[in-house]
Amino acid sequence: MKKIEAIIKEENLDAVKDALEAAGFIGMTVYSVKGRGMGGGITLEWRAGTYKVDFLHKIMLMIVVPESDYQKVVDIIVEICRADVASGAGKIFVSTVDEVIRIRTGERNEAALTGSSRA
Amino acid sequence: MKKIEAIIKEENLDAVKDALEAAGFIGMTVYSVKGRGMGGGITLEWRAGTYKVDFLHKIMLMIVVPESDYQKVVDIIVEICRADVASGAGKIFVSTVDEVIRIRTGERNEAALTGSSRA
Amino acid sequence: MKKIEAIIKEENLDAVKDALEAAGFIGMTVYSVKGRGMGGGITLEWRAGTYKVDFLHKIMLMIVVPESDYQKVVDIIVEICRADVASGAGKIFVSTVDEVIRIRTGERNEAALTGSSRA
Amino acid sequence: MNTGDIAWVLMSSCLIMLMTPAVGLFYGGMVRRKNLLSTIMLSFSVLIVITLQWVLFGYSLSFGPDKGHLIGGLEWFALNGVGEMPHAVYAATIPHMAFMMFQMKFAVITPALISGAFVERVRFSAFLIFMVLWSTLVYDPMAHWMWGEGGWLRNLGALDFAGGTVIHITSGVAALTAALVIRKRKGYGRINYEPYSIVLTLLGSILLWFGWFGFNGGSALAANGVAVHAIITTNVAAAASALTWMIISWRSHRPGVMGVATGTVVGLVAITPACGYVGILPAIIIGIGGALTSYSCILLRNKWNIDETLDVWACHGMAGTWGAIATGIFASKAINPNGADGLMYGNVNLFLVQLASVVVAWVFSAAMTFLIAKAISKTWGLSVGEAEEEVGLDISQHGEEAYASV
Amino acid sequence: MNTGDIAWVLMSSCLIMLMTPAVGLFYGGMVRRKNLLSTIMLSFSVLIVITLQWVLFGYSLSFGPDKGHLIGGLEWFALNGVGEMPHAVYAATIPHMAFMMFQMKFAVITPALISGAFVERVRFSAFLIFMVLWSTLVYDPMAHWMWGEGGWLRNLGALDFAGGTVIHITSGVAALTAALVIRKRKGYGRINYEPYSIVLTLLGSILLWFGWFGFNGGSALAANGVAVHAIITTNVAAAASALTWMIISWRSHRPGVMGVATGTVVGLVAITPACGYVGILPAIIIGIGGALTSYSCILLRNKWNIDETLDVWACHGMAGTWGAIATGIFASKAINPNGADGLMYGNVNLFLVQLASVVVAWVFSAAMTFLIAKAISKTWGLSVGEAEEEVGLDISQHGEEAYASV
Amino acid sequence: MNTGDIAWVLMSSCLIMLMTPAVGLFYGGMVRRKNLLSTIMLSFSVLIVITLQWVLFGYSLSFGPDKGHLIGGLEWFALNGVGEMPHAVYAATIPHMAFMMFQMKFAVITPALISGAFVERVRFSAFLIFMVLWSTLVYDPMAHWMWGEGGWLRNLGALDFAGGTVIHITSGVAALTAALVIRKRKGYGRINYEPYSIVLTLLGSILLWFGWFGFNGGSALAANGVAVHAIITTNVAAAASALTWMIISWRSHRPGVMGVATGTVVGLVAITPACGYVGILPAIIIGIGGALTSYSCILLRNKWNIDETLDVWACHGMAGTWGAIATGIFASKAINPNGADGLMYGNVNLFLVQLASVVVAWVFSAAMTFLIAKAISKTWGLSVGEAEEEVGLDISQHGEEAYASV
Ligand SMILES: Nc1ncnc2c1ncn2[C@@H]1O[C@H](COP(=O)(O)OP(=O)(O)O)[C@@H](O)[C@H]1O
Ligand SMILES: Nc1ncnc2c1ncn2[C@@H]1O[C@H](COP(=O)(O)OP(=O)(O)O)[C@@H](O)[C@H]1O
Ligand SMILES: Nc1ncnc2c1ncn2[C@@H]1O[C@H](COP(=O)(O)OP(=O)(O)O)[C@@H](O)[C@H]1O
Repeated sequence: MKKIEAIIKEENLDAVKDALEAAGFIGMTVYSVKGRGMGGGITLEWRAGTYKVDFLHKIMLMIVVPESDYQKVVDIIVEICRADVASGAGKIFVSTVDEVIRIRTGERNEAALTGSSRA
Repeated sequence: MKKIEAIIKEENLDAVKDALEAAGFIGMTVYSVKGRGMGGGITLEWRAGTYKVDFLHKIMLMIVVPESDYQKVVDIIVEICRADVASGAGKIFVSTVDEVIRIRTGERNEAALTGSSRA
Repeated sequence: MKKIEAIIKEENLDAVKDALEAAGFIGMTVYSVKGRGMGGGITLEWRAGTYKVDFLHKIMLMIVVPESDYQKVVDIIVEICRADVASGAGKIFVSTVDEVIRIRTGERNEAALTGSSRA
Repeated sequence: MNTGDIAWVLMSSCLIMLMTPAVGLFYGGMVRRKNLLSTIMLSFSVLIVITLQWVLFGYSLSFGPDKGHLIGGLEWFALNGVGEMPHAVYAATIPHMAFMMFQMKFAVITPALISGAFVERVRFSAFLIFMVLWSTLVYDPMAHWMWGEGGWLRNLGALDFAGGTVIHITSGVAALTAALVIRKRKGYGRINYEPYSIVLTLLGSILLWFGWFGFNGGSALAANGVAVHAIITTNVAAAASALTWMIISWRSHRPGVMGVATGTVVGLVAITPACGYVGILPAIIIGIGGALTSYSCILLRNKWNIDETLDVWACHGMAGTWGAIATGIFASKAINPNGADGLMYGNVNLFLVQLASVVVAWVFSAAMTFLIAKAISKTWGLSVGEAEEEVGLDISQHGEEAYASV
Repeated sequence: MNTGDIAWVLMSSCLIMLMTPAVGLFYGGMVRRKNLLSTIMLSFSVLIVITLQWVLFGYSLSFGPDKGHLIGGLEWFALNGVGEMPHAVYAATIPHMAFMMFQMKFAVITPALISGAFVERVRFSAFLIFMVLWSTLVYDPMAHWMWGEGGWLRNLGALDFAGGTVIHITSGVAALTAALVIRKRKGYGRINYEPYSIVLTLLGSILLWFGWFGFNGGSALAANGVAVHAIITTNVAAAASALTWMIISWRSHRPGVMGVATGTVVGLVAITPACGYVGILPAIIIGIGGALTSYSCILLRNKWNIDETLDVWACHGMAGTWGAIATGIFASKAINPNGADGLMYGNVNLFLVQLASVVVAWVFSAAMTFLIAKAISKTWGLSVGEAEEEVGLDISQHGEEAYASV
Repeated sequence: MNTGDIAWVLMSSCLIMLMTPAVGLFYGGMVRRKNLLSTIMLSFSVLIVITLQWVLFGYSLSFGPDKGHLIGGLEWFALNGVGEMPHAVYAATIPHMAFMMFQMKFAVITPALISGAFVERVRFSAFLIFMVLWSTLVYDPMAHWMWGEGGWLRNLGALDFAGGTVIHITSGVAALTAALVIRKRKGYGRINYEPYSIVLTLLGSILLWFGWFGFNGGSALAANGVAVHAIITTNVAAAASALTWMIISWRSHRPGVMGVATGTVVGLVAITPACGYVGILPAIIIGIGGALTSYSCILLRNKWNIDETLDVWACHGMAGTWGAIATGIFASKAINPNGADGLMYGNVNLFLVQLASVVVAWVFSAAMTFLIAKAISKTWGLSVGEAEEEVGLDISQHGEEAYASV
């Protein structure tokens, strides 16, 4: 199975989520991160001086899918977020997951990633 | 070495932590995430309209252990969190870590995961 | 490519960031985590009783680099954070990334990690 | 009428108004994030609902023309007959309406205090029903007995300057009783329910302290020496109690902020019945005694294993009980000629009357609260389901989250 | 002069001062985190800038010696001639300066209300320019017409106890107008802009409620029965409106905290013009009507697809309109002999005058706001660029972030 | 006695009470999250401890029967002899107790201000010792000299309407001195200590502005024209200073919210000694001057490389110094007949006396603070260990965290 970590803009989360849902990818995990790409930083103000903060808020969307599906997921994310031509559109990292366990049922791997046992 | 990423309910963190500690797994990292499994979403209210928020707060517990131990850790987590038969019990992802470095000592890999050099 | 996950002290983030920047590693992602190493916990107070909280705030710095660079990045981080001899200096986990996609351009892998296409 | 008195009573009413949402903030910081809004909302909704109950019939029941020393009549329904002219007995120098307004804020805060026993698993609708019944069936009669013209405790000579008995004992005892009826939170005794935001609790306690000056100082119903005195004893008792709590917690561990915030509120509670009747040193003693009492009672409640979640009983019921009794000990006519002398000044009578009023408040509140809570529990249902509890009341009861954050 | 009256008016001024930053908190909780500071800052900067505008010339334009029933003269520039002696017409028992101070806080809060239409994409500098022009060209004349000695609406006999027309209608209509000039937020209609902190909004609404007692009660300009009455009707209308909003939202979904906070503010707005003139039951009706009006208008505004971001028009403009009209219906000389009888008491005249004053406020505010906003938009630019919007106004306009957190 | 005056002084006392925790919030937002609670707690604990010190002996030392123009006697220990009857010299129309209460809040806030120099590494217990000694050995004498009957600065004719010298200069100078004694924070000069919550700081500054009306307006000790005037100049100076700060920071970068919040407080400080004596335009000048002074002094302090962490010296000490001198320039008997004419009105004497009182406050506070801080540092220890600093004071000193969040 593959783990896809997509670092995207907050504004795009809803659209990405909906698109993934439409394609049948329901399970996912998100969290707030800060980051920067190849761009520079921003200088912020502190009373009479200044300081530099160069990270912007982003959303990390982490989704684990069967190997066969991962390209589809990547494509969906790229498709949606690319609309936004400005900088900071985001990055995706794909890595390998050895094992997945659904805690509730103890199912493993691909079975743990599908909704089948739920009914 | 294996990296175990367990996404569990906030309520279960203490119990999982204690159980892991009892089994000798002290080092770990946690952070707050939001996520959903195969379930649907929840509709929330905004003044006179409504909007949909479908993620619930979860805890990501990340722990890196020697390959030999990982099954034990997975079992402990499943054991504790499974008690809770309702939905959203959580998921565990296991992947491979190539290298571990303890910054303080510069120790690498399994040595970096044990407490030995501390004394 | 390699993903480096360094769990470091908040105080050291700025220095690490600057050192990485100086060495040409601009893109990175950070987020707030809590964790503990091999040390024990801290007992906190709740009105007339007490409770135990044993995690301290740390920063997770995640940076993906071409395989050839990862040792350099690890060295820089260790170098900076090691100055601080007290406990809790941090840990680094290195794992393999199969694929990197820059959303804006669709570039893949090493090309997605360099700034070249930006100009 | 006296414009200075009116200005002060109006201002005091404003200050007390702030206290009810402040209770919400104080409590809100103590629960888990997923119940933060719902906890504040319990207090906020009391402010909304009991305001209406009070102007419609609550005031009339409490202060209206006496029926058999037990209850006021409904003659003043919808404030009919309550106007600009002062009511000679209640407050001779301000409009009757101003007295009504001032008392409204007392009626409002009392059920808000009780909400601390319900948090993290109460059905919002059930709490709304509870508060209306409780306010009508417990608070209004109790207020009449103690403060209404013709009320039997008032006639007995019981002293309660600003509501130690009527407000804090009744609400604290009600909280304990309610906690025995509503089910415990899931995982009680096993899970650590970490308070989400001590900063919010602290902010609440700051606003409570601020508002309490209106609560106690305004109870003089005039801008006079008694009002000044009441504010000073209030301030002193709060400080003494907070310091005591700090020291106790330091001895066992470290001087926690949550503890100091709690100690402050406990000191304010303890001095409430006494503030206009006792001197400075007694005020310090009352503060210290309040902290010792409530601290021990929290430990006790923990031992009893009762999920009276935010310790309303220990902090309000027991500190209020101590304050009411202490009034019987330390009250002095030298401080307030309209008061009475206490045990320390050789008057056993007041002490006994105070004890009696305490017992009455305990028994009446416990019995009535039990009936009301039980009735709701059996019919409408008091608590949410386990799934709703787990998702949190903010989402399940209000469809919202306190902070939007992925 | 009367010290009680002075004490009350001073205190009321303090309370109202708190309201302007409270608007900032109320609004601040409704936007996304990246715009939180900038939203609060809009209100806070009004407090700073209009304070100076007012003492320099705003007060003189509004309340100075009348010129043709349309505007005050500049005779009182820099408060020249405004001193300790009371102004016999405006407030006979307190220093003229106290009246000036009280009115200052009204002038300050009005542009702060409008800021809700601009949030999340306005240039900070453009808003500063806007507020100075708007306050000078819209608020000051309008205040003169309604409240200034010689003002033509005042002469007509229009009633506006505490600013329903002058403050809430003008600001609400201005907000709608401004929203038609400034560009929408990026992604409007597509993106869900989740409010970042309902707790902050709730805190804002709590402080608003608190401050509104000074707003409405202080408008009696004396510590008398009218002040008492105004505070009570204020409280009752707020409660009735909040409860109504709770019920409406319950029917369609769940009783949200954001809704109740909004309902509270709407009730306070609706009763503002009426509070010193109407009885308790009318106050309840006004509160209920306010909630129904604003709720429907939010739906309407949504349907119109206008990005009037925080619904100032629906919550202030429309509730204020309802309140002004309701004053023409429910006002009663039995409540306040200095007022007038309304439709319910057989007086059609007041009703028509109220309608007229509403129309005047609508037309005048809409026309002038359009001109001002358009002029700024064409010259200086009203909104930030898209990149700046995306990074957020906190960083792009103020170089800061609300919370430091990696 | 005058009920209006009592109402106003009581209300002012309530407002000032709020200021001390507001200082905590203001400072709390400026530190890192791990020290947030501990920073608020420093202020909160002053409110607790100095309340008790004051009623026990602080008031007596400050205002009790004069001993050689230097200190009050202990005749009023535990407020013995301080009662309802007015004190003819201090405040003839309100109970003596009301005056005591009002002054208590001044005594309380002063050490809270100093805490800004200590944050992020002070031992909580050491700060408790410091504040008691400092209040007793620095504040109480200084208050006696300036305000006590028989005090030598008072006899000289020095003017300090609401504590510019007694409160702000002494605390600011003490902060700078203390910072020279306590060790720097770990990494000072190398690490960016990002303020955790500008929202909290802003909330603090809002409550400070609100409370300052009581601080300055209440110092008239009556509900009269001087009180009104003082509030207006206070408001105007705050606005002028905040606007100035905004412009300065805009020129160098962007108009930051932290800067505007700071500018507001600085303006309030600068006008404090002058508010009841100067006109509107001078108030604007004082506000502007305060901002320029403090801004430059922050830069200076940075250059000196002193870890006076939250710039108490620049913002209170230096703005207070400017205000005290400006009083000597702009004071006018036309504004307040009980005051004096300043330099601008041809009176060199007042100006010199003001300078003298400033020098006295500087020297006395610096010397005494150095002794006290050094003594604690050598015996008990002023700062925590490095490990405790790193974990943060919230956990290490109070065993808690501001926000529970994994
Ligand atoms: N090499 C990297 N390692 C880790 N995270 C990265 C890296 N490069 C970018 N990111 C993350 O991706 C986010 C979006 O990057 P983006 O600005 O779109 O990249 P680029 O400018 O290279 O196109 C950044 O905010 C950061 O969080
Ligand atoms: N495919 C997935 N990829 C990433 N995270 C997932 C995935 N499926 C589930 N999760 C995470 O695990 C959490 C718990 O999932 P859960 O609801 O227990 O799964 P299920 O309903 O499939 O049993 C979710 O809240 C989400 O954060
Ligand atoms: N085995 C582990 N798995 C996951 N995270 C770990 C592990 N060990 C340490 N960490 C993370 O690294 C952080 C720093 O660890 P540190 O205290 O420096 O380790 P040590 O005490 O072993 O030297 C911890 O706070 C925790 O977040």
